[in-house]
Amino acid sequence: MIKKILVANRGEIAIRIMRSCREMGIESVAVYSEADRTSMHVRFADEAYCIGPAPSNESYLVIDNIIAAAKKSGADAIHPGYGFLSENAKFSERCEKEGLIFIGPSPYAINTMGDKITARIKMQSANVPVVPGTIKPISDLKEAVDTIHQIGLPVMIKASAGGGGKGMRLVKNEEDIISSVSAAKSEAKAAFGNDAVYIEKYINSPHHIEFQIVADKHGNCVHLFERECSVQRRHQKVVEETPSPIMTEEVRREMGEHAVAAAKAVNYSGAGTIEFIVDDNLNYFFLEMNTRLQVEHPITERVVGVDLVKIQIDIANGKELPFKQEDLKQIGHAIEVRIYAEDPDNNFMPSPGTIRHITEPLGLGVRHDGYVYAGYEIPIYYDPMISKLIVWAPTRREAIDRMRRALHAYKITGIKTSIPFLNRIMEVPAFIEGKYNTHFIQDHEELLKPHTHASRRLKDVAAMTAFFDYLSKIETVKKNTFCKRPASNWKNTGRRNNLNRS
Amino acid sequence: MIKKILVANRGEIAIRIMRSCREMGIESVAVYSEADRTSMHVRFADEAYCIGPAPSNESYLVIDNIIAAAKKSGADAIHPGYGFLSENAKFSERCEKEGLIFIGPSPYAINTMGDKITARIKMQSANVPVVPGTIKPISDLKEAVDTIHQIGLPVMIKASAGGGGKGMRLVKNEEDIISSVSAAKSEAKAAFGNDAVYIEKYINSPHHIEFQIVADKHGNCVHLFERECSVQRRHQKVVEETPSPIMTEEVRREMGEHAVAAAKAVNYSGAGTIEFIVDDNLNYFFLEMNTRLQVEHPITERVVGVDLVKIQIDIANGKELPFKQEDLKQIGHAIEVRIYAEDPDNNFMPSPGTIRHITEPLGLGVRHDGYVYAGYEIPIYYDPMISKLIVWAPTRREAIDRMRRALHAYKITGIKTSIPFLNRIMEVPAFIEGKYNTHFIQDHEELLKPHTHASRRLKDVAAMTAFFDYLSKIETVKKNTFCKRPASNWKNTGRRNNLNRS
Amino acid sequence: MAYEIKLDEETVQIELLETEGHVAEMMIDGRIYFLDIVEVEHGVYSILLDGISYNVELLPTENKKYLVNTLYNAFNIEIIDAETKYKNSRRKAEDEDLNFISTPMPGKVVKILVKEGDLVKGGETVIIVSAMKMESEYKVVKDRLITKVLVKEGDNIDGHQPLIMLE
Amino acid sequence: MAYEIKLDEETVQIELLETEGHVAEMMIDGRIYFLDIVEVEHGVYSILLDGISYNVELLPTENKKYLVNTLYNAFNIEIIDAETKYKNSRRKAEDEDLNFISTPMPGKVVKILVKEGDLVKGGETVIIVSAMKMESEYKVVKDRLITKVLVKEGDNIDGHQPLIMLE
Repeated sequence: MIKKILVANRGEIAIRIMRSCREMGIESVAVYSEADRTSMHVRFADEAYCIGPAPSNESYLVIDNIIAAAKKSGADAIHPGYGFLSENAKFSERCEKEGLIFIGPSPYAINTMGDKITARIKMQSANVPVVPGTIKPISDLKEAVDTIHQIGLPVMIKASAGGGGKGMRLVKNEEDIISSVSAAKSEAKAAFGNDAVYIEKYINSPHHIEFQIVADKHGNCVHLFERECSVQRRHQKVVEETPSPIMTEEVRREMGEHAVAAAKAVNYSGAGTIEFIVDDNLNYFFLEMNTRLQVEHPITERVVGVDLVKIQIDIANGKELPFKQEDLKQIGHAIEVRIYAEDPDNNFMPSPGTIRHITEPLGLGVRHDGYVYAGYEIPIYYDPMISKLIVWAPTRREAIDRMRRALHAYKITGIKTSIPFLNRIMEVPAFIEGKYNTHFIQDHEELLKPHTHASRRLKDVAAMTAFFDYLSKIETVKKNTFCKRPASNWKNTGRRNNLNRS
Repeated sequence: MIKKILVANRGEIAIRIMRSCREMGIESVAVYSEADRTSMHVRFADEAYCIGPAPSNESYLVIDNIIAAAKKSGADAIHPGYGFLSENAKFSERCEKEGLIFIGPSPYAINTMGDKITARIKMQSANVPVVPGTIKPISDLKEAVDTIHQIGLPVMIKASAGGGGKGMRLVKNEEDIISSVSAAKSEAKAAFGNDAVYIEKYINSPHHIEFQIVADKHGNCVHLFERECSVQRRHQKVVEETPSPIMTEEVRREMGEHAVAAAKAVNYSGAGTIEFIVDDNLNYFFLEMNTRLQVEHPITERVVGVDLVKIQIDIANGKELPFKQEDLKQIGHAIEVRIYAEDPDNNFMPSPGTIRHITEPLGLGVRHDGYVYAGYEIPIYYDPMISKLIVWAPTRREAIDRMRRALHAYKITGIKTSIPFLNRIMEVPAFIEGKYNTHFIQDHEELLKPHTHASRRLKDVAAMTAFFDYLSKIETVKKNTFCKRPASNWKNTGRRNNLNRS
Repeated sequence: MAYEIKLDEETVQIELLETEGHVAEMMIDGRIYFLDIVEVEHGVYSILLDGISYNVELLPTENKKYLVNTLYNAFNIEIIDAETKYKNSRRKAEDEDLNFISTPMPGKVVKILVKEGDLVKGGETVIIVSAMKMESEYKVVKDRLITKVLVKEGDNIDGHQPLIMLE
Repeated sequence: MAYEIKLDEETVQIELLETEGHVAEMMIDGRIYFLDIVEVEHGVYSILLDGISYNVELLPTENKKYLVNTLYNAFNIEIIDAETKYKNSRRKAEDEDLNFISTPMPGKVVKILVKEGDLVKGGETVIIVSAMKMESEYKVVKDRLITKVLVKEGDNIDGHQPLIMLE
């Protein structure tokens, strides 16, 4: 049985993993780069070892250093978190070789799912739907037209040697097929000297929906339902929720079965995620598999009532899954938003710096997974995500109300964060109605812009506060009268109110 | 429909109520005493009005001032929270007269349940079991003996004029009945000049178990299952959990039905709690009804999946309950602990003062309802409870693990708190096994004492840290080399480790 | 004594008239307010104005300048005293057009696309800087001459640090 | 230079030998430690010692005295320099028996049970103080004479403030 786990990661996910370790009575070992000496995961762990200079490729990505820290600490297992080495088959292999338990799937599963074409072929043979399209380039016009008929419209034609949109053609109508293929081919020829093309089904208004699966080492595998992750900016997820507002019970069951089949096809063990691309009519296609914990795993934890990290550790310990598919249910609705150190009002420019104050949103139905603290300086070397806010409520509508309330109460000062942007997402009617796809953010650009209006009164309050502070500091106001310790103001309040009312 | 609610309270409960208001789009109004100008509920509310000097009886208990603040703010309803005016029928009446909605039951229900003897008679007529005993004093020996036979052993005989334990006799055995009654009577005569006695069933190892009920104004009333509140110190609840570890499905259903009958007997509307005293054989007796929200309501919210404050507001708005008894289920297990500003290692002496740092426990399954912040000075005038920590997990065992983890991560410095004491409770075998009653804290006094042992190494670390800080301040160490900004220590760490290993 | 305050783009007259307890009577451009004001955390003020509760956070950016955050808005505020007025009048001409390229935040130089003596056209990128896994391109606005390159590729840089001098 | 430190009841010799980066080489009573020490928040230190992570919080109580909190323990630590040594030697006689009653925390005087000139027996309560809805009784340890009552019922008091003088 695992007694000590080295967490080969940093930030909120390192702490999240250590929390489950602590609940299980397992000791946790942190590793840190020189830039992370003051980082919370170092303070939170039972032990901590430095593994190199600030840049990830000299520390968090250096397998040798992590293995050395594991040896030094006497850890018997390594949890990779997400990112960094979490989907690195060599790391998984190395752990095995060193007699350390890698909390994740086998190198074979990582490799197979890590290569897009291998994964696609594997999925097809497991009868998991993939985006219809050609795998080999086609040069013959007739073959291309036949293929398009086979796939069905709309399709996207792409130059096989291509890039930058050249030689790309979207075909929506039957009558345009031949002319489009010809045009794409000649364009490709002109641009790349090669007229071969790929043809792929075009998904019009795509949704990104993924299924969480867990599989033990005894051949048991279940899914924990879906997560809707279509709110994305530059392919970066911003808001996730479960259940998906567009899902039906029937499609959920079907997709879940396919997700389990996909995992079984690579003899998967551990926690993993099958990502699907889904159109408005709920046609869905395998996109890829993430062979690790996802950032957004907490919404599944909340709605299904499980601790995914504990399940990962139990699986690594060789235990059987504690539930069967029919034991699992989705209860209520959960939403997660990711808070980044970035300035949403200035083209999402990263905003590292020192946290001055932090007021975390608390109360009923709110989970907050973060790692920063007052006085902490966010390093410039790593991902700018500083925390995740997860809410739950019996209904989707109430969950949105709760998320708004939580975002309202969440204050981080000293740096800019995406909180105001997330707040605005929660107010867009299309989001509230659950009618959105991966184009959501660009489709609602106007609504998502900062509301710059401020009342005269608010401007005056801001000016007076700054002025008051300025005077206090130059001591023309006796500071003690004013600060920290409220004097008796019962009478003053009365007086003030009388004055204002007169 | 209610648009603006004045919260006639302070501390965590004021903020908890305001959170639900915000989710419902209702504005919130705070009232505060002069000692509370910097209190979080003032900062959290949309509006705030001062209602008098620090002592409660000059501010939070002054009905006129609260009504005046409600009028001034234009609030249309008042939520009393718990404590203060929450069970004051005059306040409820006054609100009604002033055209303000009182979010709570009618003055009739408050009055009836507020008087122990009236409540007892009311419950008996509603067939709710009460602790068997006499209501009128008995002077006649034969009548006393007959009554004891009727009630059944063990019983407690109490001098009717009594107090201070004089004239009290516990009778456990048949053969002691006559001698005990006689002795109690003569003792009472000697002490108070009156030999009349009361006789009451004695509950040997009592559990305190309460049922949450909610009732609308249309005659619908359901219970939301039980809360086990037997971990008490000086009649103050310390830990609460649901479900109760001693409950059976059958007794739960029965007690729930009695709780609903109790509420219906006074035409109750709103949220309320029926407290029962329960013996080891699950015989239970009505103790009293709390006609308000309880401190420990969050564990019910978590396990049943409802927001009790929202339900209170909906009921006050005249809405029907959104669920029937059969819709409600207990899912998983929740535990709450109360964190007090007190020194558990020094006879629980209150410990007001200024909060220096606060690190709140976060993550999966943890809810934290508090109100203090770094720099906040806890006033000496009010209850020393500073927050409540609520955890949930699928099983009781995992909930205890999670509570330990949360308490471990929960740091409040600048004042003493009960956190270490709560930590020790979570380690007592009887608690872990769920075998405890209201004598738990006195029964396990030894285990609950502070563990004073510290290793040589830990003592040295403490001494070196203080010494280092001292040197830094007197500047014999160049402070910049050391603080805040970690320098490159990759090589140093190596060197240090080599040195230590040599 | 009345001061001038620059609030984003506008300038207002402000004066503290009287204080009693923690209520300050203030006037802005003739508007009078009775502000119940308490510093509850370092740099965080709780304000009550006619019962309305505001939380206002002040971040001093430089001498006499603040970034002021309210719930949904942020304001740049500068207290203009006699000294500031004098300085402003002197500085105006120089400040108009910056003579160097800098970044608003710390980061790492990824690529430098120019060298000393280069003439670059307005809109051309001169340097690429990465911070937190994101790369940002910095361009010149008008045609400029590169007079000096102060950093090299791979350097870690601070925010507002001059990187490339222009003429 | 070696210092003495009083750690609860014991006294140890401590010395900072060398520092390099944020690793401090220290010696306590001949035991040598290489302490990786960083102040992460005001008064909160993160310590790594042979890989083990400690969070240590310092609360200065008075000059050269600290209350030191680790995860499960609290220590009272005093740095003894030459000045402290001198003072301690002088103070010893006076300090032995306190000549007044005080409370460890602020509160409100509920009841005073003695008046000037009273002779009270050891164990008798002389004053009752309430703080945070709880009343605490303060007693004399030995037989004492009340020389002065410095507060009256209803007064708000600070912690450690002399309330009643004894002889």
